[in-house]
Amino acid sequence: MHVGLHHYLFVSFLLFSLGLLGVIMRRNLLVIYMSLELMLNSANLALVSFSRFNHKLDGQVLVFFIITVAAAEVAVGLALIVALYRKRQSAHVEDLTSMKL
Amino acid sequence: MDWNFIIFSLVKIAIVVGVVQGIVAYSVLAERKISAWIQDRVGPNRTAPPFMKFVPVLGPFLTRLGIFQPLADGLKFLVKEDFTPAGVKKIYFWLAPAVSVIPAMLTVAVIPFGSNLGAQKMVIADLNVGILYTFGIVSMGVYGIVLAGYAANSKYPFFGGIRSSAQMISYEISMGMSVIPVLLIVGNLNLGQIIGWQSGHGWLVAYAPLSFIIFMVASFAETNRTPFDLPEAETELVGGYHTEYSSMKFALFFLAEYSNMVASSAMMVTLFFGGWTLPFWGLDQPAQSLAMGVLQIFVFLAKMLFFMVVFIWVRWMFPRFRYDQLMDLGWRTFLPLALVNILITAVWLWLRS
Amino acid sequence: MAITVNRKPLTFWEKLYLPAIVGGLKVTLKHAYGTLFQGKVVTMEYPEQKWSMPENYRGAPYLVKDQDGDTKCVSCQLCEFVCPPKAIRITPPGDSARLADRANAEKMPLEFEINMLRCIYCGFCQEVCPEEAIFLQKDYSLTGTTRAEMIFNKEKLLALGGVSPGIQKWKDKLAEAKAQENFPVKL
Amino acid sequence: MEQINNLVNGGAVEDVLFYVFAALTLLCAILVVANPFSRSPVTSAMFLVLTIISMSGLFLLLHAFFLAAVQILVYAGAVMVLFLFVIMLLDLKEEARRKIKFFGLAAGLVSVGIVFSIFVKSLASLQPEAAGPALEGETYALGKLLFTQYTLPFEIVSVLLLVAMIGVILLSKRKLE
Repeated sequence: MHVGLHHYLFVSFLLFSLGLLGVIMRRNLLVIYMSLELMLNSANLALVSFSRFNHKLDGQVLVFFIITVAAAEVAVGLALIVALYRKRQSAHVEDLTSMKL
Repeated sequence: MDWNFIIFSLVKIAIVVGVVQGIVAYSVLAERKISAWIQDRVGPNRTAPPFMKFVPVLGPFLTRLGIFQPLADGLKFLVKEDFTPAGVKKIYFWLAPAVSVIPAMLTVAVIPFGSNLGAQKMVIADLNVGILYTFGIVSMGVYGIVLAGYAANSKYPFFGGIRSSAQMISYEISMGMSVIPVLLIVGNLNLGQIIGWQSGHGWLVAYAPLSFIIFMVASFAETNRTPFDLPEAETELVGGYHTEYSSMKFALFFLAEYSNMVASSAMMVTLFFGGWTLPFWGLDQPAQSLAMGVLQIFVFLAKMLFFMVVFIWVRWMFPRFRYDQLMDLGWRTFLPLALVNILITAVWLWLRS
Repeated sequence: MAITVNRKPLTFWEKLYLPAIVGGLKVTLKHAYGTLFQGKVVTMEYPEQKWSMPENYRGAPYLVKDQDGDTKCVSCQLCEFVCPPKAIRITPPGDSARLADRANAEKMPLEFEINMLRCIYCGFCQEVCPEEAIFLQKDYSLTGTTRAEMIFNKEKLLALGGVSPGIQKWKDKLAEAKAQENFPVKL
Repeated sequence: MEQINNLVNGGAVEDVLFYVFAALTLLCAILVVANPFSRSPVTSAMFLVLTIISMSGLFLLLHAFFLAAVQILVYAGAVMVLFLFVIMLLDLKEEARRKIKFFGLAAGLVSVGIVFSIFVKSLASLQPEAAGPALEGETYALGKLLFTQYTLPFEIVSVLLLVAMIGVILLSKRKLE
């Protein structure tokens, strides 16, 4: 059986689920952040494969934007984590119980 | 895709890797010799295999040049004790040298080192996103250094790793931005096409001199050469990220550094100095005969070696930058310059069209 | 109180780094040219070319013989006493042993050892020796593969030291004393 | 020989490569989220790098050469280095293995189930492959599309980047005056 859109979408689905599980179950902020990246990447994969099998470039343009936004998001998020760590000396979700810094 | 393609690719890969390794070995010798000359010394001139004594004239001459020194160096690296300090993170400690060598070796895959020999194009992979590929691979080079610094569990290598990660990200941006005018002028990401454009219009260094300067400085920073060798600044950080390494693992870091030098010299030649072309004797067109093809490969090698010498030469011209000066230079001088350069080139192209 | 010396602001050209780059190019090229084509090398290729030592160079201390081929040392042990790193070890002749093998000496060392690994080439032994029997010579390339090999015994020291005719020391001392007598000292 | 050539030309190699890269991607992704051997965030980050690299292999199989290169350049080359930089800066110790909470597991499985149902639904409504010429990784066409049809999003994204940059600089100052 030829590899088609289904296969790619299935891989993308599995990646997304893994990312989701990571976000829900892990407690280290940085690992949660990496799981978010996994989810974004799975969306990228789905979009690129749609673009390939529908013969349209729009999907790839969207991926381009996602990568850009992800870079910005990571920069801001990591800066937030560093700021949080300075205040609390911890990067653990369970240690962050109050909304006020 | 057929068998011919696979076989010829493998042959090309083998030859290119071999040649790059050879150049790396002898650029270490060149580094030592040129350093010696600049410092009024003689440099390595003793090492020779025992039978060289019996070769008249040529033997002493080659020994004087230090031709056999790299062999001795390599042998020494192989037989030295491979020491693993206590408390290192073993997996990363073993992985780091390999991780730093692989990207360095991968970069040369897309560089056209000649026009063609017969029907074979003299490039391993003729990618249509050649430049992006190079930048991507070069950006992977930082992992080796960061992992080495992290794995060593010692403060000086750690500083080296942290410094290099910041330095490499910073200069990668200037480097990427500096190439954009070239892409604007040529309108293609394929390195072969860029050389083709240059054979018709003249070398790109004349069109984008500022790009070349920024690219060159940034590649000094990317390969961790003086004046930007902060990750391994021996006066402050002992040896930087490779302080705790010995034997072949240490040699691999050296291999990576010199392979990076080879790759960035090759990139400079390809992007700005016409690659394998020379503007006379019909050398600017793809070769018709075998001899021409070989000659063009040698033209490319000669240009590349010139830049290798510049790399070595510059080492003795400048003192090392301080860390804040380095960041200042990268972010507040080269980045705006590169952006202005893009703007000027774009406006110029727009006015011409 | 700390005094702050303000750095001069860089001029436009200095900020460009260009003059500095050209200067660096010039200096390095000049030196490379000098080494390659004019033979201006500051280093010496050691085993073939040897350094010519100054007259007062202090190398390894060896024992010397007089013009008759006899050992000058009389085993007074002053050098052993003065030696700062205690590198010299002299075994004097015992009661039963033959005291000296020449007529004008009361006794001679049975064994005379200098540990060259400890010796610091200070020259005190030469200075203190009343018989001018030990001299710091111009040997600076002492090598050995074991520690025991670097302890030189009497035979080796004598062989390395060679012959030094006459005993000049007392004459020199006299001249020194004379010079000091003539020295105008005002009280 | 003939048969092998046919296989190669028929795309069998690409199919095999797909399975290899997909397996690598998923394996590394599992090791990012739940590594049985190490709880160190550095290990997670390194496996995420591997995930990204093997994903760019998948992109290559989809003939998106430009995006494959950008993926490595931006994600592996910059974003993950930033991650490593922060991990090292914070000097995070290996976290102790904690008991998996039942609630968390249940929530995770439920959400994965929801995603799965969406996935199945979308597969059911999947249209057969559209006709038309197959797109190769045309950097030129991509650029053209980006600067004509998608100019507004492009500008907005660049403003977003600027805002993010200013925000990060403000955040990482030690004291806000």
